Amino acid sequence: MTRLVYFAWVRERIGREEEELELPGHVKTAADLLKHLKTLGEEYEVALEHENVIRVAIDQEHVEHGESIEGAREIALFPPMTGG
Amino acid sequence: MTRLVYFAWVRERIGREEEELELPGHVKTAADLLKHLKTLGEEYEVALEHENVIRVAIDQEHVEHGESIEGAREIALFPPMTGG
Amino acid sequence: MAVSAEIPVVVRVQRADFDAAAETAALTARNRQIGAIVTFTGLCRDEGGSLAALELEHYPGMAEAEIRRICEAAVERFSLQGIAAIHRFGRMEPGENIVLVIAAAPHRHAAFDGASFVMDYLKTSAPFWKKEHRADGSESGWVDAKDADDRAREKWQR
Amino acid sequence: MAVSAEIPVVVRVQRADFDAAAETAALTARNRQIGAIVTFTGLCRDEGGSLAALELEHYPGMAEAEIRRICEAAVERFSLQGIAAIHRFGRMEPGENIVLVIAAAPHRHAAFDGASFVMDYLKTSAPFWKKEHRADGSESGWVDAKDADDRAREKWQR
Repeated sequence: MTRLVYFAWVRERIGREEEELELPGHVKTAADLLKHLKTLGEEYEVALEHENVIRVAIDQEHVEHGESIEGAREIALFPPMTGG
Repeated sequence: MTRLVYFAWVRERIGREEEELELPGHVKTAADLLKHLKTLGEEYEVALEHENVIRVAIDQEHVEHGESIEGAREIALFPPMTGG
Repeated sequence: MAVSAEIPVVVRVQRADFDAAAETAALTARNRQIGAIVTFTGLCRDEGGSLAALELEHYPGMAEAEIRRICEAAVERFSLQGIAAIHRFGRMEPGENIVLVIAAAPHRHAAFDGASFVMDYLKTSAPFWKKEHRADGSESGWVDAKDADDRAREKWQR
Repeated sequence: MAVSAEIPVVVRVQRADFDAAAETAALTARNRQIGAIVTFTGLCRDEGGSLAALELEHYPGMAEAEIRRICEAAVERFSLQGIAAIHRFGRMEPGENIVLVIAAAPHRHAAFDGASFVMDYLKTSAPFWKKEHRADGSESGWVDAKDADDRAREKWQR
């Protein structure tokens, strides 16, 4: 099981803050994960429609979409940041 | 009569903070003034030895050495500034 | 010379307001090598009266970790004598503080660059998101990230 | 939009210490267009223990006038919403404040540039001179102007 956490409009569109998912074996990278999530329902399709703007963090560090998610305990998906 | 004021090591070397001087008619620019002062005694010669580093202000505004001093009420001579 | 491990790096993410003067005093007291302190305070604007409040969401844990990474990079790059970054979350009304950065160094350019670098990276890398609540009660919305902020960060990578 | 005449420009040259927090509050209170405040504080360093004190001499009248000219140029150039510059004179020991600059603007880069511009010009144009008193009692001397300060100012003229 992998813990997924969502923030800002990704969270609002998916409709939850976090969840635990069993990921299929072919989901090896962050990009694979985004594609997989979009098969799970319309709320994911809407939230992740523009894949290129979705930011990914593995265990609280930013990663590129091509990065492996192997061994990840917590994967976060969120929009570009607007703090400061 | 023109009021002259001195600061920092210019003041220390000349040995006074200010004075009123009657300037001869041929003293028309700040550069002329520096040359004239150096004829007034050894303290001025020492203070103004390196003319190019001496800064000049007329009525509390920076001027170049070529500037006319006509009508000046107060002329200040001082080293490069080191505030801040 | 103090070694890097002795340089104070203060990072906090909190709901409460901060006190810039108290934070500055705590960061810099007793270090007589400091000749320059630059503080940056970011505040909630009213956008010409159209904004009622901002709501700041953050990723607890990662927000602190990311700000700390940025601050440590700044200490290293600009030989700072101290750095603090405090970022608030929750609801903020116009005029309220959002973020505080303090950079201390022997000379002024390092202090200016240190504070500016931390803000430029914080804007684009620290996991915070702003939602606007409009004064006229119309639908509120998430603030879009700005290309200008990405360009400001990239300037440090040249 | 506030017009330039309404933008506060606070300039003081004084023997007494200043209170950065109080000055910032006075400069920026009630202006909801301000999203960024940068403060610069310059302090007396101990130069590795070799310095006992600095003595700051100034040209009364011109010092205020010159700092005001610099501050007004900064308001104009960076569209600041407020600027303050307070410079002390007299004797200062290591750890003591020398100069305070506060720049307020809608966005951060204008506030950073405004404060940095004022410091770079103040260093080379405001009539102040520093004399060092050494800790070992050896002869004190006037601080030399730095080429680096001239270059920092010239950067704004490009």
